[in-house]
Amino acid sequence: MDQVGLYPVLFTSVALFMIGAAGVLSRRNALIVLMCIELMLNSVNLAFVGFARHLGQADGHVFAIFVMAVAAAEAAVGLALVILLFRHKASVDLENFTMLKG
Amino acid sequence: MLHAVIFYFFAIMTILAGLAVVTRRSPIAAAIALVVTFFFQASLYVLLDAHFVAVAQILVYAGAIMVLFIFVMMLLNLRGSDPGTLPHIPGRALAGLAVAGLVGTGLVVSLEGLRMMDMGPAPDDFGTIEQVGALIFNGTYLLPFEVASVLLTVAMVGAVVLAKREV
Amino acid sequence: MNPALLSLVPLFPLLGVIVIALLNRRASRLVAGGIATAMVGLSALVSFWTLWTLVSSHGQTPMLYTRLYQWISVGHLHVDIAFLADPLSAVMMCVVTGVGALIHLYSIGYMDDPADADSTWRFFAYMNLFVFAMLLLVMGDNFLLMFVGWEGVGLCSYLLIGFWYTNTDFAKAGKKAFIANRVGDFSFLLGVFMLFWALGDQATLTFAQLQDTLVAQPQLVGGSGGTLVTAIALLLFGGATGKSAQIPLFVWLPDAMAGPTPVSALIHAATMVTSGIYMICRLNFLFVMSPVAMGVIATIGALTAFFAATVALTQTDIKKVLAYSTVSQLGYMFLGVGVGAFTAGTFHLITHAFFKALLFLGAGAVIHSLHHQQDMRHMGGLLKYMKITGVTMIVAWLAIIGFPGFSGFFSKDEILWLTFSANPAQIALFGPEFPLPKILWIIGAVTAVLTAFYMSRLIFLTFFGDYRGGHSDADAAADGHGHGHAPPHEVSPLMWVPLAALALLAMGGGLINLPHWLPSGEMSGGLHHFLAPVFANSAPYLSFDGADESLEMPIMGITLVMVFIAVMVPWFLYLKKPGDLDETRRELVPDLLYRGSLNKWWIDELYQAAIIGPILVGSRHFLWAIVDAQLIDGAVNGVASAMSGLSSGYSRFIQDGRVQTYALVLAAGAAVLVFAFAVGG
Amino acid sequence: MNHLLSLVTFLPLIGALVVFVSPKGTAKWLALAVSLLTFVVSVPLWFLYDPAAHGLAGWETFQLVDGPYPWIADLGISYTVGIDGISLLLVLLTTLLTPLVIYSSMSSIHKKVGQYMGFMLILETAMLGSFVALDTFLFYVFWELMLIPMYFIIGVWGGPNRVYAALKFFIYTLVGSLLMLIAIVALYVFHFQQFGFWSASILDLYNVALPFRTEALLFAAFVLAFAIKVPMFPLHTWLPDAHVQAPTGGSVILAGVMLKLGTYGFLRFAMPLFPQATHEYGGVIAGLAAIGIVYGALVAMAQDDMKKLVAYSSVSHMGVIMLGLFALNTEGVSGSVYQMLNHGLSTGALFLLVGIIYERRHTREIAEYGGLATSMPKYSFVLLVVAFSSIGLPGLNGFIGEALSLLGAFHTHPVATVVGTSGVIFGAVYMLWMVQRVVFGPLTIEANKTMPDLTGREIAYLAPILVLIVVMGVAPGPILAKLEPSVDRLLVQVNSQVDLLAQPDVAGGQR
Repeated sequence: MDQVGLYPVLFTSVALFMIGAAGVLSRRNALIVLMCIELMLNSVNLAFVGFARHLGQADGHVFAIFVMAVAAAEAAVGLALVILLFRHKASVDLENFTMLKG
Repeated sequence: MLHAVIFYFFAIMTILAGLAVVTRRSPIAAAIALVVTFFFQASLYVLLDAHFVAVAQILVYAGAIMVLFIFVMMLLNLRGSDPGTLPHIPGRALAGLAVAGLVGTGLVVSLEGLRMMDMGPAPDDFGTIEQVGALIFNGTYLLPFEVASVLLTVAMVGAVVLAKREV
Repeated sequence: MNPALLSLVPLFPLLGVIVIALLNRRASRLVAGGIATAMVGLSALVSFWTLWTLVSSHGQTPMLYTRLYQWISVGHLHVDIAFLADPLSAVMMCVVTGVGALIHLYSIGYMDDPADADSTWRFFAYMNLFVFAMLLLVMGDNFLLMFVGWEGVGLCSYLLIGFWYTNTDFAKAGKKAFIANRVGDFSFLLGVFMLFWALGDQATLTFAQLQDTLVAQPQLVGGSGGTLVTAIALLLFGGATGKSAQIPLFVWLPDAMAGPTPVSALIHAATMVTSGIYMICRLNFLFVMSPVAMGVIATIGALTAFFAATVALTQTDIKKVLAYSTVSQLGYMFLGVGVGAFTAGTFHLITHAFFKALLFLGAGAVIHSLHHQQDMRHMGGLLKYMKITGVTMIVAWLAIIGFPGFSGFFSKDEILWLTFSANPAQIALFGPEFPLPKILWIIGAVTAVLTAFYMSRLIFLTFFGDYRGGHSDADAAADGHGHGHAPPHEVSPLMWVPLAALALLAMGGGLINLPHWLPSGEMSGGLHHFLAPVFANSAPYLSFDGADESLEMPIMGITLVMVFIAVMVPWFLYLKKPGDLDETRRELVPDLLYRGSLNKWWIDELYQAAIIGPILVGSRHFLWAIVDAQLIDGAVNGVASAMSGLSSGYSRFIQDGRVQTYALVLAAGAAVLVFAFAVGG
Repeated sequence: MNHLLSLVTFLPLIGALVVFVSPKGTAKWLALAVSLLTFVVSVPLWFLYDPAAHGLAGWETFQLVDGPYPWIADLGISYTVGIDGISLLLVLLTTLLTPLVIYSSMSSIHKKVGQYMGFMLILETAMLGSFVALDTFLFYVFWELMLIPMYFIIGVWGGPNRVYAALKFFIYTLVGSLLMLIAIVALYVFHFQQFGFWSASILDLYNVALPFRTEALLFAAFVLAFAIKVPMFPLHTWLPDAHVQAPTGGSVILAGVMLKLGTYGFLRFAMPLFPQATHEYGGVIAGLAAIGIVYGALVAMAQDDMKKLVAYSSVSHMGVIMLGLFALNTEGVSGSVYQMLNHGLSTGALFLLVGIIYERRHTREIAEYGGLATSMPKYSFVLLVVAFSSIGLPGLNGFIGEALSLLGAFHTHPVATVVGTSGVIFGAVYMLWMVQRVVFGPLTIEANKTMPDLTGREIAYLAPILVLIVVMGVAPGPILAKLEPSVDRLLVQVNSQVDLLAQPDVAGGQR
């Protein structure tokens, strides 16, 4: 990895992060939105690992593990919510859920 | 030199898989694309000498979370999103890209102080489970580890309460 | 005479007003008229008593002064309600109350029209109020009290002109009079302000103090000939033009004939219109300090005289002719006062009050007996029917044209001579050497000729020739178009007694100021000696040596001959060869001139188009509609609608209930922050 | 420490509370009784106030002071009320006009009479409070309190589109007064910085020295707030709408007293607090006032609604008052205060008269009337007298105020005064034109023939104003005597700081 350097890793991480964000904001299907959130969290992990490797300390890996834990919890709750939404309006299309309208 | 080529290959494949997740119309296809992304990501971890994290990535993400997703999709027996309307809102996609891009470049630019080029060879036991385990259990991360476990239990109970049918 | 009695003079008419007003409708014509005339008569008595005290004292008691109470005292301004009677005021008081009393007596007879039965009390109340206001003007010892009278007479003329208010034109005429006076008062007020502040810490509005200060320290107002004193003088003169109907503010006088004839006699002949001349005589020491202003006054006076005379030539309404003749004679007085001949101006004012009041009252008698017929073309040959009115009117006619021996002759010729012989330096409108006096004399002489022409035309059309208005009963049925009235009859004694009295005054008026060339011993120049102390301060500035003595007689001769010819022409035209009036006039006088004179050179139309029209249209369509409504209100409402637009826009785009939009906004905020910190460093 | 002033100020408020509660029948009589009582209680103020006994500094400048009771102690805000010659006269004007208005609106207001009377009394308290308050925050409270009842009076009992008018009136004045609040707080803070202790009383704030630029800013804020209230030329468009929609009683009080608060504000706050700015920008304000005079008069000519005509005429009259005020000499300011009283009386009477014929014919169009002199002689006489008083005919009250103001102003702003004096002509034009179309002329319209003349009640509430119009014209002595010492003291304050500036203007330099 010594020829590659940290920048490419960071660029991949940012790319993944941007794709995830675009997906979260633009997709109408709730499940896909949740997946894109997973994607964004992954990109963060990548950055952590990249820095860990660059600085030669394993702390980054510990953080990556913790991020995975949080991601799991978040996915569980998120899916529970999606089920609730589905039960409410038999659809997961977020456009139908605008009850918050001011 | 070979090392760099492999790295770039896996990096590009990860990004393409990520794009696939966002662009597939049906959630099933998106889920599979996501699994593929996880695998490529794991390989990137290996290249970065983060062996334990790579394995954990496969086990936790690909194994557990994606199974959960597939399970829920089966439960809600979605037959792909309804045909008529556009699956996504173009305007907001661009906005999302712009915003995330802004954040990303902002961060990367602020790092220009670090000497970025050569990382030098990693020590032999770097990234193995022993090192990470040592760090967590007798090092500084013991408390966060315990908190993470509490978090997971709470999430589990929450998910059950939310999703169970009224009795 | 105890000076405190002085305040009785104005108080009597005020008492009259209050009593008649309280009696209201219950006072019949005779009762109200009686009270009114009695009150004015009483104040006339006191006035004559004052005059007698001053005359008999031969200069020992220069003036009588009485102070009632302090009116306004703020900062430098200390003004009292106080009356003074110096020779000038005494003379004016006697004219106002004397002629006033006669006119009140006359109007008891005149207002016998049953239609006005229940409003005659209002008429007499206004007349008394008018005399009260005029006395305030004449006897006030300071500018503000004089101004109270000044506007008070304006108010009364508004009420009296519009007396028959049910006719909108009369009401409009009253309004026009008041507004024209108001324009004059605007300039008068500015003059007073300028004078007040020019005097610095010796600021005073009392005439006596003002005279002492200015005579002692002329440099306060920039010394004689200074621009400041000229500005003050011209502004004050502006007020006079408004009140005494000179160019450019004379337009209201002809329309003021809408009021009953006694009103015209009292207000528009004898008293109110003379207040401008009184003011200038009262402030002679100020006006004399600015030759330019004197020049302006004299020139405007002469021009007004000439201009009004040209218009009077062709008027067919008897009262209009007299109205323009008044404007013209006032022009004479201003000419006299303008060249510095204050005594001559006052003398002409007095004689004019007598014969013009007589002319108006005579015309009133004629109109009254012809049942409100004012058009001269329907009169003629009235001498046979109305002996006394005819004779008195002829006396007045002889007086006004300046027939030797009558009062008009002495006063007018003295003005003309003094104008001719005035030293050009004292009216230096176009520079000290410019022979302005000679030119003004020429205008004056020509006007005298015109006066003779239109007055003779009036007399011949009215009293001589054959009666053209509704023949006697016998032929009334025959020609059918006649008015079928009874033939004109002589008026009741109530009306012709004042006429006779005024006729005597018109004849004997000249005695009070006989010219020096007449061998009359100490009688000659009576008024001149009497008023000398009042005009003492202006004397040093004036000299009348422009032409040597010997010229006076020949000049008088020339004017007399021209006047005689001017009398013969209408005699020949209207009596000797009556023929068709229009046809003879057409080939004699170019048509444009005739029509111009008939329509008073379209002055009213000019004012309407140039000043009144634009103001009305401008204010309605521009000021109110555009500036007020669109500009200001538009701006205010515009701001309001912009605010509401902003808020609705916000809620439509951002507050749309979709979670992702909120997420985007959140992310955007975070991004900006991160970027700021990252870049900002 | 006598409490007469506080009693006078709060008596109407107590009355209002009682009136709100009392049944409809007795409400109006009770309200009348309370307002008359307030007037009776306020009369001794005239005799207790001794113009001679005045010191030049500190508390002596004001008399009958109801001492500083701490209100918000640690912020230095206290309840202090007191009067000098000027506020004494304005207080008396208020206590005189209110009973007349209540008595006159007894016949014209039929729905919810209780509330109307209650609001009128609250309004009276607010106005009295504003005139007597010697603490800026207390003044501000009363100043804002005044808006609420007026808003309801116009909003509830007004004409067709009363809501727009009431709203416009409310927002216009509120915007102005918020700016004023900012300025007051700023001044209050500057005072603390300079003197180390918190105090909101006028007298302490009078001797706060400010750099010129700050002083100009604060002055601008105060001027805007009061200019809206006066109203001055560009900010006057709320007045005609408010008057046309307001009930008769409302517009009499609005024109009679509330407009005076604008000029009183200049007199008590804007000018003495910021002497340098007053001298610097006096010319601008005088110019605006002169434009206001001519503009108001010209636009009044174009009106065919009587109330709008009178509204624009009061814009013109207030212009004369402002011109006199900024003459900054004894004659000008005394004339201007005297004209405030005159305007209160004559315009108040004009609105009452318009209200009388509005009650009979329910129209304000001038064209609808004509020839009232024959059918209503008494009414025509009163209208004529009041019209001539408002034109400023010498012998009546209008002349003295106008002449003195213009005389004084001529000395300091000659050009503006010449323009302003021309207002005298236009004043005569629109007023006489209205009088001629309403009173004179033939009696053509049928309805006018049968209109009853003034009833005893109407004469009762017009008579005091008529008597005052004549008396104040013939004998202004006593009022001017009460007035002049206070005016001199004000001028000492306004002209004092400026002398320091004899040397070249130290713009922005800390003094």
